[in-house]
Amino acid sequence: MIHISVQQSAIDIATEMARAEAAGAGAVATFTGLVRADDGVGTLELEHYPGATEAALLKVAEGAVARWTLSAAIIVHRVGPMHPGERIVFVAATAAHRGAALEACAYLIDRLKTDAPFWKRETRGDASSWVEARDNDHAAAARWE
Amino acid sequence: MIHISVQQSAIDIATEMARAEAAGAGAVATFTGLVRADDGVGTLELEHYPGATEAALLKVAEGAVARWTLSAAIIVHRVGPMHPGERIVFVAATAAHRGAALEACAYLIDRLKTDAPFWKRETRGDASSWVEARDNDHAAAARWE
Amino acid sequence: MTIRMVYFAWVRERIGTGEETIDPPASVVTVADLIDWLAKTSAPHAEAFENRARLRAAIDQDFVALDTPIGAAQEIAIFPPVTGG
Amino acid sequence: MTIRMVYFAWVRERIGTGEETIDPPASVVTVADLIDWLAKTSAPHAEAFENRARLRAAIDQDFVALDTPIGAAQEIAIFPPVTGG
Repeated sequence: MIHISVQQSAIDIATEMARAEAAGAGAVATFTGLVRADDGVGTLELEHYPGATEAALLKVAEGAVARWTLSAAIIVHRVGPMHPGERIVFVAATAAHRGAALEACAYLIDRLKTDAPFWKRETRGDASSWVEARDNDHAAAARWE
Repeated sequence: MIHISVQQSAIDIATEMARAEAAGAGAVATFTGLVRADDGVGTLELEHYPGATEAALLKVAEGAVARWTLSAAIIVHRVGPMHPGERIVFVAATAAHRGAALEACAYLIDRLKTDAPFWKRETRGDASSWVEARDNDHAAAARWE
Repeated sequence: MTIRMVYFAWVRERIGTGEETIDPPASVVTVADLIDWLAKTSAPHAEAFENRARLRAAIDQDFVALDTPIGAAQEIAIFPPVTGG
Repeated sequence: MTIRMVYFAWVRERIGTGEETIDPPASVVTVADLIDWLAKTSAPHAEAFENRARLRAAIDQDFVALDTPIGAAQEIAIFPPVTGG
């Protein structure tokens, strides 16, 4: 089961975990990215490329399903304005055993970081700036090639 | 922040995620182990060694905190009888960036599997048997040494 | 041949629009050629495209390298390196 | 010197109790010695301890190898390999 969502609304963990667990397998690994509450950001805005985003996330999830035996691969990404402490992204991988779930979860978030067309803009006080891409995101994604 | 719980009651994901997210950092990785619904088990019973269990889990969490810069390390393990689909264990690691969170999460569950005194008994129909330890659990734990 | 151009993040902000329809000459073969040609059409385009190393592209919603031929593309996107997740 | 023995899982079931107090002779130095001595005390103990390779131990709630001296242990646990998580 692959589930992809690009949404304006808040990410509900209980709903997404229920989806990941519904497959009946024994192991669920998840990663949640949050707007950091510790670095002075007041608002984080996520822009994306409608249509291309969903296609890119589906490709990332399909890549995980092709590599590991998974009963679920889930990617939920929020877009629009959000605030410190709120969830930006949630990914989950469900498998029979933990090795596949943990590795597939890392794959989903690593590939998403480089392969999906999202852009973050941070506002601190009156100043607003686009977040720069991190070189080590590419290193993290490259280890799966 | 380290949080350890050995409990008879069901593991509530929303409560545990709120605890993991409260630290204000940007990345939360979790692993959830479930009673598999797909292999004919009717009841799974978890026995443990009271006192020693909590100490062992604390040592596992402290090991993670010593290796990675974490704002939270959480281990919640259920004991007593449970049924297919229910959560046996939940671990979470919160960090500023995803690499540390993902690695620490894997560490927590790998070490827990070999270092904490829990024993599983499965009941299928009328037959009940103790689950045998898996050799590859030791291989998974050993990679952190 | 008309192409729908779409822009995101600071590329969109510098150009001043999220999309436009263009009709490049036949001499424009690759995405990089297209960027060079667009940069000559206005000061905002020139500013948005001043550092090619910071630009990424997609043809018909597939990520491509800048030296990729545009072929019969209907939609080409130009944007900064992605920063989601 | 009396020691509180605690047993778990199938070790507990085979012995028929989760705990007992024992007073081993001075010749018992290591956990393995203790297991050998206990195995001679009853048929259930002998059955529980028949395969040493499947036994694990803790002294005063710390996991130890079977060749560890029991020293001044107050509580010794014998159990199968753990299967939590």
